[in-house]
Amino acid sequence: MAFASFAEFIAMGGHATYVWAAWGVTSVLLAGCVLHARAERRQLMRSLARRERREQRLAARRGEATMESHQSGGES
Amino acid sequence: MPRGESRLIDDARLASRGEPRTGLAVAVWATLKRDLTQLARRRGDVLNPLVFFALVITLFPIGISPDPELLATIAPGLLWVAALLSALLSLDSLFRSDFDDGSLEQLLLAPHPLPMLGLAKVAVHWLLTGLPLALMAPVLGIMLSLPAGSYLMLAVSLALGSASLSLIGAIGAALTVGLSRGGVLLSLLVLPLYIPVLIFGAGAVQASILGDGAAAHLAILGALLALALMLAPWAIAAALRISING
Amino acid sequence: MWSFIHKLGSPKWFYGISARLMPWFWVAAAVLIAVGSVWGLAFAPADYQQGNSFRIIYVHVPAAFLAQSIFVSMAVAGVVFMVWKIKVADMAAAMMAPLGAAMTFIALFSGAVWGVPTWGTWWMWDARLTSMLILLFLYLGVIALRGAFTSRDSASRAASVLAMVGVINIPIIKYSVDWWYTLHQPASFTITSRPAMPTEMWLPLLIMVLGFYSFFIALTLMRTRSEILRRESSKRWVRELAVEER
Amino acid sequence: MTLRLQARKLACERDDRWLFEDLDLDIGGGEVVRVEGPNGSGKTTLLKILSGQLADYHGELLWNGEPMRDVRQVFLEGLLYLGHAPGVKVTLTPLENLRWYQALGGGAGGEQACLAALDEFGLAGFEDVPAGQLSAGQQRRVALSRLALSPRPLWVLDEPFTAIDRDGVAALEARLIAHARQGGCVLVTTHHELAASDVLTCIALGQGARDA
Repeated sequence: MAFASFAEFIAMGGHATYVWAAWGVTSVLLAGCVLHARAERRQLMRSLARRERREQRLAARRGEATMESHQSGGES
Repeated sequence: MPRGESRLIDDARLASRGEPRTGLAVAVWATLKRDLTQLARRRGDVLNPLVFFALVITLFPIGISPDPELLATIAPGLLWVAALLSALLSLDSLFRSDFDDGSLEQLLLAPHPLPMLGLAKVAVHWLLTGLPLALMAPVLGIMLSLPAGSYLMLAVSLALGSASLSLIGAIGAALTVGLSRGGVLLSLLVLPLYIPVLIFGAGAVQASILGDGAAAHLAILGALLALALMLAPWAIAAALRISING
Repeated sequence: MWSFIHKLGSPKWFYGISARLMPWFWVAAAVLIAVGSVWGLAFAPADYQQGNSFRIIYVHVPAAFLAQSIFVSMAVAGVVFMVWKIKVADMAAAMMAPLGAAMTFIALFSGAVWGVPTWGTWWMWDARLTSMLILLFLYLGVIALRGAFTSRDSASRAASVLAMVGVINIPIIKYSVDWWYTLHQPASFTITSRPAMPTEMWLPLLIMVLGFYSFFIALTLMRTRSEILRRESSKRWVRELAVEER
Repeated sequence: MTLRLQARKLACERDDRWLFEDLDLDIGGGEVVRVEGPNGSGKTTLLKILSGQLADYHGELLWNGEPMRDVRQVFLEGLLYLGHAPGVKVTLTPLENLRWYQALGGGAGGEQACLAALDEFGLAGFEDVPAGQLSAGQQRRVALSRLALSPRPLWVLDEPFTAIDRDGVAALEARLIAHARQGGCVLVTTHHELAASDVLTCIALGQGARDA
């Protein structure tokens, strides 16, 4: 262990601000990339499912429309 | 006069007699919101001027020399010129997309004073270009080893100055919106008008470095802004009418 | 060999195979980065000249390596897409660019911070940092270009061409910047040209580099899968998938 | 007095060619006026003049008996002009486009009115799709749905039927006639043969102006 105590480890021999700034930005950006990727996938799945439902609803409505025109005998 | 007819005319009369004051505020706010949502969806248009600003700043140390003392002396003027050019970059698209899809024509036909609606569009341009540039300038100041104590003044002078830059630039944008390749012409028209703002903007930062009052420079920048706020909207409205109706 | 490339090219097949590979890379990345960080931060000896600020190397060097290799792999994916028309390659290239930009920013920021104790300022026009900054602008250019097109197909082709042009320019930029740097600062200390490091210093560095690379592969696989779903959303296999995975 | 648009001795010159000369018009409520003429005969220019957009014309324009210049604000509040370009922003959704037009026209009616207008023009289900992904016909329908939105007596429509499918054309024609029956006035240029009806009158350009 290169440091005698945990406090000394945090102090980093006086360079604490620089070391933790660099490591902090790195971990924030890496974690950010991961969270963004997961959020992107979740949002994508939701919008695909919503689109699928809308398509089925429209198809159903179009199905009814063609049904009505046949029943009313309108041979357009 | 059939009953239906009077109802329609009453609606129209009602619309015109009803509170024109808030009608205008609603229209200006709606135009502001519309442009903000639009630019939020096309982040490229907002980020490009900022990346251009950083790029131009990077070129100078490479072109001239990375020596901090030399850079410190030219930093204020350099930052201001680069910010000014970046603001100019995004001016061309101010009215262009509205002109192309016909909504500028509809804006002219709105029953509201056109200068106020023009002002809404310029405000969006300032919010999404002038302000970010002003906030980013101090970071680039570090790269040019700008002397301490002038970073806040740099941001304040840029925020104040970029408002009049947007107003003046919008006049040029309105004049050249009808032309197919109006971009270069726009900068030729507008850059001479930018010189006073540049002088006092860079002067303010310089003054804050030397320690004596930068307040005088800021006051003049404020006066220029007030003047632009009073005159530019009418010039923009006139220029738009000329560009649209040929 | 030929059929293998085209099989790899089919999004559906790639989607399946990547599902099996991805977890391994995630685990490898997590383990390697965790071990490397603890070792580099706590157990590796401090540098006799720079003291503990030297530990930033365990983040700066992997990020710098990755920044350059992501650009190269983006260009290779561009070639694969343009020559063999494999859409998955372009999807991967599109997803790599932001991570590459992030890695370049990490390398830039950590490099600048690392130099503060020695140079006393937050930014120094050092040769490596300047090349890294220019690389960041190259990344932003590719991302902005891909975002500027409405039709996805032309966006992919344009971004691939720019990536290829960029990758050829990276060594050119690197050597010209080095030459420029020695011109202006002939004999001064550059942080990263180091005498050979003792094993207990570079071993954690090697682990961190491997960790960063597996992180890159895992994240790219994951985002490419999303891009496949986004681009193939009209295909039946995607619609069935969407309904299944509620 | 009902709405009345009069033009006296209207003439317009475009790059030293007279598009039309001493044209007299007297258009009141309850009329659908179709402007006919070959391409380049100045139909769009006439519409722009009558909607107060162009200033370089000869002759006099009156709105409800008063010169246009003096009552421009009131005239614009009663006018709905649709030009060649639909005026729909491609990055925004149809709903957002309509909300903006609604606000420009005084903001009455709120979101419900917009949704109803979009539904009436066959855009149900597409309210939140960016207009860029819609077809040209659908984008035209977004512009046309403004007709159902604001109570404007005077409609000036330049080629409103372009890119509209067969059912859409029939529905739009019916709507124009209904608007005229309610006392409004429609000024329209189109190459589509409008069905003859009691409210329809025509103005022919290009072979010397004929009195309305």
